[in-house]
Amino acid sequence: MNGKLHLDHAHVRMLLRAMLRIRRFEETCFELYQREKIRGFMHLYDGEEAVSVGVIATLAAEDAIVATYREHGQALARGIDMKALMAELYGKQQGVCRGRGGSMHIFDRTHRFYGGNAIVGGGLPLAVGIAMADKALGRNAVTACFFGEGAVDEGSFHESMNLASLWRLPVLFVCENNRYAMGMALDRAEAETDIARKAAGYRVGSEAVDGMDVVAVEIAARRAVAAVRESGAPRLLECHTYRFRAHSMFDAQLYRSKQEIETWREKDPIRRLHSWLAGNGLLHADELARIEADVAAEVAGAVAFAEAGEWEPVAELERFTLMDQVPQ
Amino acid sequence: MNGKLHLDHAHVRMLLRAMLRIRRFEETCFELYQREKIRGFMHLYDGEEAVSVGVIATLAAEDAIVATYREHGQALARGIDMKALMAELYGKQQGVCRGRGGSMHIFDRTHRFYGGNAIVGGGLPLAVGIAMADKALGRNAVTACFFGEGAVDEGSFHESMNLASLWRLPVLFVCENNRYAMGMALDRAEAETDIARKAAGYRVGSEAVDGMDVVAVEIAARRAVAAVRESGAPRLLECHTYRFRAHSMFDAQLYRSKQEIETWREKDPIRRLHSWLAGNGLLHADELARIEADVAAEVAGAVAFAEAGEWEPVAELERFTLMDQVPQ
Amino acid sequence: MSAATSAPEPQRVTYREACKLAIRAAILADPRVVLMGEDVARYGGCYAVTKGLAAELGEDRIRDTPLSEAGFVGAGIGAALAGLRPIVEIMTVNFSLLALDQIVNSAAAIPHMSGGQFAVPLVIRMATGAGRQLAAQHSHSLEGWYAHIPGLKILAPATVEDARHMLQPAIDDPNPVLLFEHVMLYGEEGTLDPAVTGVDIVSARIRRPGSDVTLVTYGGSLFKTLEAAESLRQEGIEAEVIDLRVLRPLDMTTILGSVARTHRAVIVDEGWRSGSLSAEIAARIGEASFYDLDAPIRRVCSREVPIPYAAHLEQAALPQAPDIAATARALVKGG
Amino acid sequence: MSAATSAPEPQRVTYREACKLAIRAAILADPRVVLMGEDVARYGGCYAVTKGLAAELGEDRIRDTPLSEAGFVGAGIGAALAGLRPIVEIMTVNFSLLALDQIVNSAAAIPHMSGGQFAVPLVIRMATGAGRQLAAQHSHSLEGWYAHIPGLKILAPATVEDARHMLQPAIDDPNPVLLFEHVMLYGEEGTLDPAVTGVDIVSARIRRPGSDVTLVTYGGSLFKTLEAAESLRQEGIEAEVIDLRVLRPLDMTTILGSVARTHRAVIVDEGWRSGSLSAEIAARIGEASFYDLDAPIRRVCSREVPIPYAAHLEQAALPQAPDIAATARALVKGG
Ligand SMILES: Cc1ncc(C[n+]2csc(CCOP(=O)(O)OP(=O)(O)O)c2C)c(N)n1
Ligand SMILES: Cc1ncc(C[n+]2csc(CCOP(=O)(O)OP(=O)(O)O)c2C)c(N)n1
Ligand SMILES: [Mg+2]
Ligand SMILES: [Mg+2]
Repeated sequence: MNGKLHLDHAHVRMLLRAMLRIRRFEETCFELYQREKIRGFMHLYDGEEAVSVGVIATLAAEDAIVATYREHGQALARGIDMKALMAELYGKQQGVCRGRGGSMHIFDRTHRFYGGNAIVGGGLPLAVGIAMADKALGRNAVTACFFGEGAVDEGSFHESMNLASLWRLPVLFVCENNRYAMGMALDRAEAETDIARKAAGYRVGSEAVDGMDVVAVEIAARRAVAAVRESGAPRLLECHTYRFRAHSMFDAQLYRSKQEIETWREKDPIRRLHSWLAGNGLLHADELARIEADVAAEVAGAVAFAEAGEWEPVAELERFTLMDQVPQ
Repeated sequence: MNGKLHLDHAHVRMLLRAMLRIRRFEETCFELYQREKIRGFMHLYDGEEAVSVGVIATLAAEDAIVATYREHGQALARGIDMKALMAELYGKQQGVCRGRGGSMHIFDRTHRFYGGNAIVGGGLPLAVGIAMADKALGRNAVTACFFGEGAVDEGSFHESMNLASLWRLPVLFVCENNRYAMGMALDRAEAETDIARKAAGYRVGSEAVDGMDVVAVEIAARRAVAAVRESGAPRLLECHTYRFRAHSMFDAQLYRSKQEIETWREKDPIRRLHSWLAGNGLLHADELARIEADVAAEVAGAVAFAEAGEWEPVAELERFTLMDQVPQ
Repeated sequence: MSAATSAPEPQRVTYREACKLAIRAAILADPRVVLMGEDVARYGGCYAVTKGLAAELGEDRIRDTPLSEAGFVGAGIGAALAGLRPIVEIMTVNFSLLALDQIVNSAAAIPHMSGGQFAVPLVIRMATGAGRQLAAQHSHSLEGWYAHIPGLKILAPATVEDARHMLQPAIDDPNPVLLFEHVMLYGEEGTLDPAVTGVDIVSARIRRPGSDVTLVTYGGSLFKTLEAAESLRQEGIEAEVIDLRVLRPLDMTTILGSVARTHRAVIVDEGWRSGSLSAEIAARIGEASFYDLDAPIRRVCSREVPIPYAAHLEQAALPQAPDIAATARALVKGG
Repeated sequence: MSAATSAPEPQRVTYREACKLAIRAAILADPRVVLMGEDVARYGGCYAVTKGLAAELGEDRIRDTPLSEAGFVGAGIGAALAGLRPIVEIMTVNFSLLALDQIVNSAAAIPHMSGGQFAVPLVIRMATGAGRQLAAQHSHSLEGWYAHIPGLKILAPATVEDARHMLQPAIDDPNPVLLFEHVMLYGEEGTLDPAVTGVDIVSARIRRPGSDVTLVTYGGSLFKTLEAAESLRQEGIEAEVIDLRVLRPLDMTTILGSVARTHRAVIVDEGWRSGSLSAEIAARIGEASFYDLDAPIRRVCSREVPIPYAAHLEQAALPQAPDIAATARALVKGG
């Protein structure tokens, strides 16, 4: 663990707790999917929790987030209500998007959370525009734009990096490099696999970080966010990470070996932070138990909330297709 | 002039003649446009002749070309019949595309000339596919893909460079960097203006060359084509050049100064080659006069041919929208 | 400003000038409005609509973009989500296909997907249509095609009045609005009545009343249709000409009201016939006014071919006043 | 091969298996045929259509592409121009919007623009349609929308026989052919008759004869429509069900022939109603068979909304057998 961050006790416990919330929430989602309470495409973040937790810990309330279809982690780290999130996965009216979005399309206006985008690379131009608006309207905000390394293949990556750099817009591009885009290994998809290096083609400063180490991610992100905020120019942060589970709930994982997965599981960011804390006497066993109990209660509460939720009346089906006004 | 190329007399005269053919052809096009014989959008290559002449001099008959809407130069350098080209600009049945394409859409199957594409960046993926087919079918061919520096902004540049490099396809990407995309100066469009350097982001080898020096272009292109043919992998050649005239026939040129244009006119590739040849006693005055006379006659013949051409019957309007067979 | 002793004069302007007046006024009225697109600033716009505006309003408000249709349209959507009121210009409708993912999968979907948390108050302007021999990659009329997409509003101003006044309500609308300007209209002159300070973006307009047949059209075909109506008049046929103005959502009340009076309809649409907006209108008239109709509905559309370069082929591919008149005449005479 | 003493048995297969058989056979038959797309090789296809094929046929013939829809569709077009017979797979029709410029501005236009010098013998396969709760960026039905574009052919196999046999004629066709596979069909079982070794890509098929009303449909709505016809039969209404199979060009002969017998038509189309293929078919029937019709043409389409995630909302947005039956019933009873 990189100790340059001032690791006060409360902060580190917060990081651990934030990762555990995501992990436990998604474990329950997995079961609920088996029980057909959740449907559609669902992409779990298992193994990647350190990325969203580390990055989002450095953001302020006025900052904005653009995410992908694998965004439960970002949503929870950002503080989106777990109950409303679970209700959304159930497709209930009490869901954060009133059941219209589902797992891949989580939005939350109050948290400046601009989706949940299931078009790979589709969020990057949006992030450019959000940053443009923030700059024009004099808000001192940074937009953190999350995307997988697969999105780097798309033209939208190229166009967005250039626009953000050319116009000096405050975007932090966060590449969650988990080595696969569905079954496509990075080196089978990209001639140049060093993504941080690609940023040079747009004069965007970049850094790569161990995405399995939440403290390292937070330190790098803090530096990057500060640089973006100060300079007004974008930066790219590449987080090396791994998803422990299948791409989605429909994936036989023919493209990688059990062995490889096991090797990465050794680097589990939660276990890692926990053993480091325990090893240094910074976390007592009962503290962990208390966190786990809290989280379990929160998840159970979210399930109960979702179960109790109602279905949006079918009469409302077409509502929001055209808006009556711009929500403020 | 870079003398590393073996400058035999006939070859150098060919280069001069090839450039003059383009220049004189287009001077006539300009007049014909004023006289409303040619319509639509027409983009002249005035000042850029050394690029297509230098590059195409290095290609073999089995090689392929993908061009842009500013492709009179490529078409003539490739050996497309000037008469059929002019008839196309007139919109006549005897035109190379039977009047359906016009200035922006010159195609010629017998010369493996795959357009003429008026979507900026639209030709790059096509070049990747042509090279893919050539490789799969065991043809030892190189595809030369011409595009302006404006096309570099588009996502298709990014996706095509990556695909060609990843799959090791024999594409020579030729960037005609004339510093403006319509009125958009390169440094107002790209955060990183060194295009050859961008190629590094795709592990594509690249080189920049003085595009106003036809011999330098040919030498660099010969090296690049040989490398592509040998390695099977793509390369990028950036040619620094300038268009002396407006972007198209509708352009008040508010975005650049007369002074700038004059400075570049000093570097006119034709004048430059000519004075170098004359200065070194390699070209007699009467030789130039003979070439000019030949070219003038050829252009006049092309105009006469186009004038005499017929209009495609309106009954044929829908022909070729769906094809009956694949032309062989 | 001088004392308003006399009423302002009607103003002769081109459609191009009307577009420019609209953009200028919108930008001056609201600091959140910006125009962005390729060559809108220094070049002055590929159809010279924005000439001089950057010098007056600044390059932050009239912003040149790199050649990145998906990127800057997506950026416009993001900017609209976050509080600006952007106008994005795409040079020509064919190039908008490069940004279609952003338009359909983001702009049109986000308000609904987010359960109404976000709106996308964005205007996208583009040139459309044929007639300038620009061939198959610059000449299509896809506005009717766009009208298939829920979540979008589609406008097609045909008159200088609409070119002058439809932009502001489009900006004020909380939804993504696509505004199509036909390339052959830019040079057309018309009169701006100073008494008209705004128009709606809801209704179709009867541009010429008539009792024998309803001619429904929009955009670049309006004047051809009016010309056809004029020639029909000389034969004693009174055609009513409806200018749709708004292609989505359609104002069926005006159309059906007219058909209820004339009992016959011809739809004129520069889109390719199959699957064009003309089909939707024909289908809706057939559904709602089946028993009002005295004759089949007819359509005059573009021929189903990528628009060719040669003038005679291009013109043959497009709806023309004589075709419109002939179709209407056959319907009235035959019915 | 063993001696063919007995006739081959009819084979029960899923639609997914039929697609796979078709791809395998096409690749084995012609060295110029390659399949390329995202995750077609190692992953086995996002809908498992190509599972195992790369291992058998090699990764040159079943080629995984990076996430670059515009790039690899464009590359497919280039490869078709230069002598291959590529099959390009796009995972889902929504993603095809990223490649639309290449499809419309290049593939559909080049043969004509080049004056017939080049053909684009390319097949693009994609999954389409809703029903799996994939929400607004994975569930649309844009095949009818694509049918607007001249220069393309559009296919929508609904049965396992068509899934098995439409691919080869699509490959053999000199034009770009888009082939749409509805996501809800992949798991459907059907019987392959070994006597059928090929099908055309020209004609519609009457899947169920009937005399009282014509139900026109295609793709994922075929079985819902047959179900509706079955329930109508119990009420004494005999519905004829036409499976379009080919959405462009349309086989109007079959449709008009049927309407001439039944005098009533309902069109069922999972596309959004406004500007859907159903509108074109309604318009054409109205034009050609106006005097044959005893009642207005009706349409059962998707509701005009980005498809929502929640199951009950999604199902409410789509055409359903009871809606189809009710619409047909009202038409027959009321007419
Ligand atoms: C434009 C587009 N193409 C294809 C897909 C299908 N798809 C969904 S996720 C995915 C892989 C993306 O990989 P990556 O960007 O690395 O993110 P990860 O899933 O690894 O987090 C693909 C191909 C899509 N959603 N959008
Ligand atoms: C996708 C697309 N966007 C915009 C245009 C309009 N346009 C035509 S040429 C051009 C400039 C292209 O510049 P560059 O690539 O540098 O080539 P040059 O004209 O300088 O040769 C533009 C913007 C187009 N044809 N295609
Ligand atoms: Mg990944
Ligand atoms: Mg240029």
